Amino acid sequence: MAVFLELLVNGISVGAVYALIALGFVVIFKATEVVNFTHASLLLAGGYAIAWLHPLIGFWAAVAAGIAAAALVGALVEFLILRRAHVGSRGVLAIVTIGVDILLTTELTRRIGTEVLALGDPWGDRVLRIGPVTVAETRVVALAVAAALIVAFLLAFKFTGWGVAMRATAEDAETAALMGVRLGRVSLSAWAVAGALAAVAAMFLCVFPTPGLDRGTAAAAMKAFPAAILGGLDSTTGALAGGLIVGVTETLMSGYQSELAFLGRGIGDAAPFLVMIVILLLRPSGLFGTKEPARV
Amino acid sequence: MSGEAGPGIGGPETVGPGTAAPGTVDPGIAAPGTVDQRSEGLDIRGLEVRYGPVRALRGVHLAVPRGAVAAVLGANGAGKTTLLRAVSGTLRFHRGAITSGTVAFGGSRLDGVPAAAVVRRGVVQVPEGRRVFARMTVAENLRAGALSVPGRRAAAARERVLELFPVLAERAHQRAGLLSGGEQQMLAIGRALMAGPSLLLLDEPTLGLAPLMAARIADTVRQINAQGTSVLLVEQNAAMALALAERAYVLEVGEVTLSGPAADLAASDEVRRRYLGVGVPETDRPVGTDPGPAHERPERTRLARWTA
Amino acid sequence: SGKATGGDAGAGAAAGGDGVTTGPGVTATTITVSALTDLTGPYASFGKSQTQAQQLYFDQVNAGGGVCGRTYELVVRDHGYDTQKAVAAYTEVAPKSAAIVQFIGSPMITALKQRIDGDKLLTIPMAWATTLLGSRAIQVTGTTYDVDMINAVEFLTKEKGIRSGDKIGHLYFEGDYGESSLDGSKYAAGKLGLRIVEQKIKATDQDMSAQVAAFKAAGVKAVLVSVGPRQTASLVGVSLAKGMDVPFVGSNSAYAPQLLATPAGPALLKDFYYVSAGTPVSAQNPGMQRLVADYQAKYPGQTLDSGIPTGWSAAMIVDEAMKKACAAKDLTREGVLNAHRSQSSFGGDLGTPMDFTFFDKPASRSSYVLKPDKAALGGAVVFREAAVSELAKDYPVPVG
Amino acid sequence: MSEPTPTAVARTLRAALCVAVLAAAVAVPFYLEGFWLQAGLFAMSAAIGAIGINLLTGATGQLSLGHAFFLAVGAYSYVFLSSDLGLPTPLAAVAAVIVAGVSGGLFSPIAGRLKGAYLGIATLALIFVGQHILFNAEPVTGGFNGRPVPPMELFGLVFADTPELVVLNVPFGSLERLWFLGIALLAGAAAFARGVLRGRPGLAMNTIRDHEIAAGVMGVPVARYRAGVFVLSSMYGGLAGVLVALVFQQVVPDYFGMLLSLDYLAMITIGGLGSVAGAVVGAAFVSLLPQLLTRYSDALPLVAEPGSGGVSPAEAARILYGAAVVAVVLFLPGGLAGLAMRLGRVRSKELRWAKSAPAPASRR
Amino acid sequence: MDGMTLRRGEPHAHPLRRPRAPKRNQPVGSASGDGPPELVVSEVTVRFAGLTALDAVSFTVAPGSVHALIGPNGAGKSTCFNVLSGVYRAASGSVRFGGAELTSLRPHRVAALGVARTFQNIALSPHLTVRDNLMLGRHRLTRAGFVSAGLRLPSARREAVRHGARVAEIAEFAGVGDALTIAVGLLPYGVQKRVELARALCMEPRLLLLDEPVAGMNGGERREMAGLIGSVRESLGISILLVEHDMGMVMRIADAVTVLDFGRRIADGPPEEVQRDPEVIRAYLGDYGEGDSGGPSAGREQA
Ligand SMILES: Nc1ncnc2c1ncn2[C@@H]1O[C@H](COP(=O)(O)OP(=O)(O)OP(=O)(O)O)[C@@H](O)[C@H]1O
Ligand SMILES: Nc1ncnc2c1ncn2[C@@H]1O[C@H](COP(=O)(O)OP(=O)(O)OP(=O)(O)O)[C@@H](O)[C@H]1O
Ligand SMILES: [Mg+2]
Ligand SMILES: [Mg+2]
Repeated sequence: MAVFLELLVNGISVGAVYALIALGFVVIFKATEVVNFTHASLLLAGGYAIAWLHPLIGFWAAVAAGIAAAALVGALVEFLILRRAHVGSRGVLAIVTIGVDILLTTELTRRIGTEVLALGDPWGDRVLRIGPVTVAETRVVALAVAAALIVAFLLAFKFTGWGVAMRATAEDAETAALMGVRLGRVSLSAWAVAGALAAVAAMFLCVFPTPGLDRGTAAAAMKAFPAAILGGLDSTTGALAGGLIVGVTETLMSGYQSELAFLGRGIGDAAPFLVMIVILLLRPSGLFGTKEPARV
Repeated sequence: MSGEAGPGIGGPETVGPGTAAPGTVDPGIAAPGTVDQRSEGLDIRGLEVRYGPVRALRGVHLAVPRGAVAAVLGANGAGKTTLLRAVSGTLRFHRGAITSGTVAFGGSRLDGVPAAAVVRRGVVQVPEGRRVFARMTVAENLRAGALSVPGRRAAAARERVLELFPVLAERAHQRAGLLSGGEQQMLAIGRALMAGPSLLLLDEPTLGLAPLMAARIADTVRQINAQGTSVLLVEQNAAMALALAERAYVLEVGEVTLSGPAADLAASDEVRRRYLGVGVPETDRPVGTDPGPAHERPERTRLARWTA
Repeated sequence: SGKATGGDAGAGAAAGGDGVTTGPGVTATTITVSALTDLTGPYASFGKSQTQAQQLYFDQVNAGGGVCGRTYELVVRDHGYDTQKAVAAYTEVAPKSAAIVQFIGSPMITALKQRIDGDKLLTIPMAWATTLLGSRAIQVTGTTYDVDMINAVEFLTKEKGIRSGDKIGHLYFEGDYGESSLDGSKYAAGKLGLRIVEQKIKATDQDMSAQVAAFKAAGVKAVLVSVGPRQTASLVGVSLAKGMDVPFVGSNSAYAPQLLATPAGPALLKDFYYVSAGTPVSAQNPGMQRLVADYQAKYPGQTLDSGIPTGWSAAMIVDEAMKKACAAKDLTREGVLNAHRSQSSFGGDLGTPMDFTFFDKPASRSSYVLKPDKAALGGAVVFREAAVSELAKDYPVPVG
Repeated sequence: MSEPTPTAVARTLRAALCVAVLAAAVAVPFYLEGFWLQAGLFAMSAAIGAIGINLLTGATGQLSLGHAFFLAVGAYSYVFLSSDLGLPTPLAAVAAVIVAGVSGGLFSPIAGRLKGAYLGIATLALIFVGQHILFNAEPVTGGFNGRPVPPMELFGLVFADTPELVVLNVPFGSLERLWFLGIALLAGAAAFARGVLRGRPGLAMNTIRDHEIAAGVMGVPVARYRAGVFVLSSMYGGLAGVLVALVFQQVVPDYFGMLLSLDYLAMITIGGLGSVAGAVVGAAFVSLLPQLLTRYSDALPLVAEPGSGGVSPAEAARILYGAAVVAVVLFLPGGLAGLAMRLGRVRSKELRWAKSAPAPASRR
Repeated sequence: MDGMTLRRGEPHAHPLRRPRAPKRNQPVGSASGDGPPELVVSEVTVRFAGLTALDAVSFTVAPGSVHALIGPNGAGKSTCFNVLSGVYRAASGSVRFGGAELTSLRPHRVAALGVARTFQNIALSPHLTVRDNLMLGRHRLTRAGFVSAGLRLPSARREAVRHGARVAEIAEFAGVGDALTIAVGLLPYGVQKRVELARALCMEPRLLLLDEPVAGMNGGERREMAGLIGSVRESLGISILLVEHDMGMVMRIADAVTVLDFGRRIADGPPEEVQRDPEVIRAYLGDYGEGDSGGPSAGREQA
C-alpha cells in the first residue's frame, strides 16, 4: 500500500510537468488548429536561456528572462515562417513545424553541446514527506503552477476578447478578420504564449529529480502528446487530466514492472499510449475535447 | 476555398451577358460617377480586381451615399462578392488584389487597408455563405462580432440583435454549427450588427431564408438604415433588393452594365427578364449557363433511362 | 563501363612498388582509415572526444613519418546515431578504407556485422556488448559490459558488505548495453546467492522517482546502474533524497564528469562508483599524462573524458596491426586482420592488457573501480586498481 | 480534326519519358558504385512506403504518425516467416505484406473512427507499443539485436553477394541484384496505387477526405473504406519494410522509430499530397538529401571540421533538411510534384475553359 | 437522454440490428418499366439534446410525383432529409421505401436503395473535376474495388468506360457538359449547384431529395433550374422530394406540399390549398408588407 501511494504521488508529480507541456500544445491547437511539433524545441530554448542566464542574474530573473526569450522565439517562428505559409491544410502546417523543430533543435543542441546544465533553482533536492510518502518540492510547485495556469487559460479562452478572437481565428481566419480581429497579432500572441509556457514547463522539467538541461531534454515533449490527446486537444482542463493520467500510468507501470514482467519490461513508456488508445476508443475527441459539429 | 461558395476562374464568361454588350446603359438611367454629394459615403472609382490571371472586376464605379441603401444585382460569378471583398479588405484571403482604382469611405481610402482596420472604420461585411464560427456557441459568435467595440456598446448592440432575432436568444448556448441554415444566416447578420457599423455590406442575406424571414431581414435592413447605417446590398432576390434600395447597379462579367434609381431598374425589361425571372416564358430553354440567341438554342435533351 | 574495371581492381590485391601487397584503402602514399561516429546524436560528447583523440593520434604518426612509408588519412562520417545513415556511410567508406578505427552505436554495428565480416574490414566498435563478439573482423576492446558488471558485483560483496540473500537493484537501458550488463549481474548474482531487482528504462526517460520507489519497496542493499549519465544522476539524487542510502556501481557509460556540476553532484560523490577497463585520464602514468597534455594543447579548454583514451587506444590498435602487416609485406585486408589477430598482449598505460588472438571472448576481463572526484582531471580517480574477479575469470561469455 | 489533341501529345511524351527512365534505371548498376545503389534502394523503399502513406494521408485525409510500425511488421514478418517457419523467401515476402495489412486491419476500430490530429497521435501509439514489442518479444524479433535477414531467392537467383555473379564484366553483388528487384517492386507498387487513385476507390477516398457525410450519402461505406485504406497503406508499409530489410541484411528495432514516421510525412508534404508522383519525388528527396549531405560534408561551405566548435557537417545536413521542409512548404504549395504540374498541365486546362466558356451556345 | 438522436458514425451509434438490408450494390429498379415505390414517412421523431427537431412527422410521397417540403427556418426540413438519407437516426417512427425500412440503415445502404440527395450547402470535392465528382455518384452502381482498380482489370476498365459515357450524358443533360474537366472549386456557385444535381442523378435514383436547389440563384437561373427538375421527372419518372423557400417555384412544380413548423406537420396537400391555409400563411409565408407576424411561439421544444 505504501508503495502504491508512493508511486501514485510520484505519478501525479510527474504528471504535473507533463500537464504543463501539454498545455502549450493545447494553446497553439486552440488558437491555430496546428499540432505544434516545434514545442519540443521551444522547451529547449526556454530551458537553455534559463540555464545560461542564472549564473549571471540569479534564478528568478533568469526564469523571467527565459520565459521572455522562449516567447520571443515562438513569436519569431510564427512571424517568419508560419505566417508566410499559405497552405490550405493544417496537417501541412504541422509538418512545417516539424521542419522548424529540426532547425531549432539542431542549433540548440549544438550550443548545449555535451553539457548538463543546472538551472540553479531554489528548491534543490528537498523533498516533502507526507507520512510514508515523499515527493520532491519542485513537483509540488509544478502542480500548483500547472493548476493555476490551466485555470487561467480556461477563463481566458472563455471570457476574454483575446480568447474569443483566438478561437474565431482558428476556425475561420477570413471571417475573424471581418470581425475586426487583427490576425497577425492573434497568432503571434498565441505563439508567444506557447513559448512562454514551454519555458515554464522546461524550468520544472530540468530541476530535481532530473539532473538538469541537456540535449536529450526535448524528448520529454513526446510524453505530452498522449497527454494532450487524452484530455482533448482543445481543452485546457484536458491537458491537466491527460498529464496526470499519463504520469500516473507511467509511474505505476514502471514501479510494478517486476510484477508485470509478463507484459515485457519497460512497459512504463508504452503504457500511456495504450491508455490513450482505450480512451480514444470510448471518446474519439478525448475526455474533455469538443466534438466536431457535423451537419449538412 | 470553401465548398459552398467557390466561384472560380472562368465564371464571368460562362454566365456572362448573352445579349447586352458590356457598358450599354439603358436610356433614361443616369451614368455613374456624376453625383457629387457622396464624398461622405462609400465611393468606388475605376475599380479593377484580379485573382491571379482572372480579371474579376473591370472599371467599376459605384457610390453609396451616407445613409443610403444601394443594391447590386448580377448573375452568378458576375463579381458581386468580389466587389464587397474589395471594400472589406478580404481579397487577399482569396489571392485576389485591387490592380487599379480606388475605394474610399468617409473621405479616406480603404484600398490597401487590412480587413481589421476596415472594420474599425465602421465598415462591416456579412460574408457570403454565412460563415458562422461552427464550434463556438451562438453567444460567443455574437461576442466575436463585437470584438472591435467597447464592452458597453456591445451589450446594447446585443440586446438589439436578440430583439431582432429572438431565436438566437433561445439558442444562445448551442453551437452555431448545429443551427439550421436559416438560423445561421440570422446569426451572421446579427453578428455583423454587433459592431454597430456605419456601412453594412450584405452578401446575399436572404440566401436560404423562408419568405417570412426574408421579409424580416428586409425590415431589418430598413430599420438599421433608418438609424443611419448605410447599406450595400448584394442580393439574388432582385425584387426585394430593388424595393429596398434607392439606387441599384447591375454587374455583368465584372462590369457595371446598368445603374440608376432602383425604381427605374425595376421597370427595365432586361432586368425583369434576367433578374426577376418574369416576363419572357423560357422554361423550355436548355439549361445552359445562358440563353444564347434563340436560333442557336437546341431543344432540351431528354435524359434516357439507364439500363443496367 | 568504368565500374567493370574498377570492380576488379577493388577485389583483387595488387603489389606496389615497395613489394607490399595492398588492398582497398591503401595506396602507395596513404592508408585510409574511417571513423563512423556520432557527433550530433545522443553519443555526441563521446564521439567528439574519440574522434579528436584519433585525429591527434594519426597526426602524430604522420608527423613521425607515417607507417610503411605511407601516411594515414582519417575519414570521419557522422551518422548521428541513425541506422540508415550509418549503413549508408559504411557502404560509402568501406570500399576505400583499410580499417574502421571507430564505429559508434551497436544497433548500427549489429546491422552491419555480416557485411563487415564479409568485407574482412578490421573494425573497432565503440560498444561493448557480447553480441558483437564472434566476428573475426570486429575487435571489441577491453571488457564487455557483462564482465564489468560481474566485477562490480564482486566489488560490492567484497567491499560494500553485500551478502548472500541480499537484494540488489539493477537499473538498465533497453537495448544491448543494458541487457548485456544485466546478463553479467544475473550471472554473478546467481553464483553469489543474491537477488536482482530489475528496472528497465528507455534512454528518453528522465526522472527515476518511480524506479527508486520500486527499489526502495523491494529493500535493495545496493544498485547497479547501466544507463546514461542523466539517469544516473536522477537515480542517485532521488535515492538519497528519499532516504535510500545504498552504494551504487555503474557501468562505464553511466557516468560523465559534467554531472558533478549539477545538483546531483554531492550525491554522486557520496557513494557512487563505476567500473571500466579504461584507465581514467587522471591516472598518474606517463602515457596518459602525455596524451592529456597533447590533447589539451591541440584542443584547449575541451572536456576531458574517457572517450579520449578509448579513441586513442583504438587508433593505436589499428596502427599496431598496420605496422605488423607492413612487416609481413601484406597490407591487404586479410593481411591486416592476420597481423591484428596475432597479438596476445596488447597493452599500455591506457587500459587493461588485451589479447586479440581469439574473437569469441572479451579481450580483457579486468576492470578498474573508479570514483567521481571533483578535483581530478576527467572527474574521476581510480578507487581500486584493475583486477579480474574470480567470477569473471570463469565466466562463459555468451557470444553473438 | 486530325491534328493530335494536346492530351495525345502529352501521352506520347509521357510514354517516351517512361521508357527513358526505365532504360536509365536498368543501366545504373553497371556504372554506379555501391553507395549510390544503396542510396537508391533506400529511396525506392521509402518511395513505396510513401506511396502507401500518401494513399492514407494525402488522398483520404487520415493523418498517420505510425507508418514506421508497419515497415517493422513487414520486415520482421519476412524474417520470421522465412527463417523460423521456413517459407520460401518470395512467399515469405508476400505473406509479410499480408501480415502488415492484417495488423493495419486490427487497428481499424481506431482508424475507422478517428480523424485529423487525433488519429495522428493515436497512431503514434503504434510506434511506442511496436518498439516495446520489438525489444521484448525476443524469440520472434531477436530483441535489441534484431535478426539477420535471409536473402531473397527468386527463380534460383539469390539476392546476396554469394554466389558470385558477373554481368557484362561488372561484379553483381547483392546491391546490384536488389536494384532490379527494387525497381520492379516500386514500379508495381506505383502502378497499383495509380490505378486505385484514378479508379472508383480513389474517388471515394478523396470524397471522404473532402466531405465525409456526402461520401456516405453517395453510397460509400465510409468506415469500411477508411479501414480499407488503412490496411492498404499498411501493406505498402510492409512491402517497404521487406525491401529495406533485404538491403540492410539485418533488422534492428531502433530503425523503426518515430523519426522514420516523421520522415514519411515530410516526404509526402515535400513531394505533394495525394499523388503517386508526389510520394516518389518526396521520398527520393528526403531519403537522399541527408545521405548526400553526409557524403559531401567535407565539401560543404561554411562547415567546420568535426570538433572545432562550429557547425559540423551532420549539423549542417540536419539544418538543410529542416530548412528544405520549411522552404518547400512555404514556396512550393503542392510540393515538388505540384510544381511540375503547375508548369505543365493545369495551366492549359484553365485556358481551355476560359476560351470555351464565353460561347456556351456553341457547345454542340 | 434516451431518445437522443445520434449521427451515424459516432461511437455511440450502435444500431441494434439492421433488418432487411437490401442486397448490396444491387441497382434496384432503375431499369425502365418499374416505377419508383411510394415513400411513406410515419410518425418520425428526431431529438437533439433538449430540442425536438421533428415531432411525429408523417407524409407520403406518391410514386413519380414532385413533393415539396416547406416551412420556416429551423422547422426540421433538412433534418427530415437527413433521416431519409440515413445521416441522422430517428428516435422513433418509420420511413418505408418500397419494401425497405430506411430508419435503421446507414447512409450507404440507403443510397444502395436508390435514394439520392443534394445538400443545402454544397458538398462537392472542390479539387476534383466535375467528371470525378459525378463518377462518385456512380459508386453504388459500380463494382471495382481496390484490387481490380489497382490492377486495372478489364472489368474495371470496361466499367469505367461504360459509366463514364453515362456521366457525360447526364452532365450534358444538366448543362455542365462543358465543365467536365474542370475542378469544381473553380466554378461559379450556380454551376456548382447543377453539379450537385447531376451527381445525384448519376446515382440513377428512384427517389431524389433536393435541398434548396435554387438558393443563391437569380430569377432567370431559377427558372432554368425549375425546368431542369421538371424534365428530370418527365424523362426518368422518379419521385422527387424538394425543400425550397422559393414559393413561386414550389407552386409551379410541386404536385403536393407538406408544411413543417417547429418540427410538426402543420399542413399537407395540393399547393393551392396549402398556399391558402391560414396557419401556413401565419407561420411561413407571412405578408411582405408587415414583417411582424409574431416571434417564434412558445412550446416548440424541450423534449
Ligand atoms: N479565389 C478566386 N480565384 C480565382 N477566381 C475567383 C476567385 N473568387 C472568385 N473568382 C472569380 O471571380 C469572378 C467573380 O466571382 P464572385 O464570387 O465575385 O461572383 P458573384 O457575383 O458573387 O457570384 P455568386 O452569385 O455566385 O455569388 C468569378 O468569375 C469567379 O470565378
Ligand atoms: N446535429 C444537430 N444537433 C443539434 N441540433 C440540430 C442538429 N441538426 C439540426 N439541429 C437543429 O434542428 C432544428 C431543425 O434544423 P433543420 O436544419 O432541419 O432546419 P431546416 O428546416 O432545414 O431549416 P432551414 O430552412 O433554415 O435550412 C434547428 O433548430 C437546428 O438548430
Ligand atoms: Mg457571391
Ligand atoms: Mg435546411
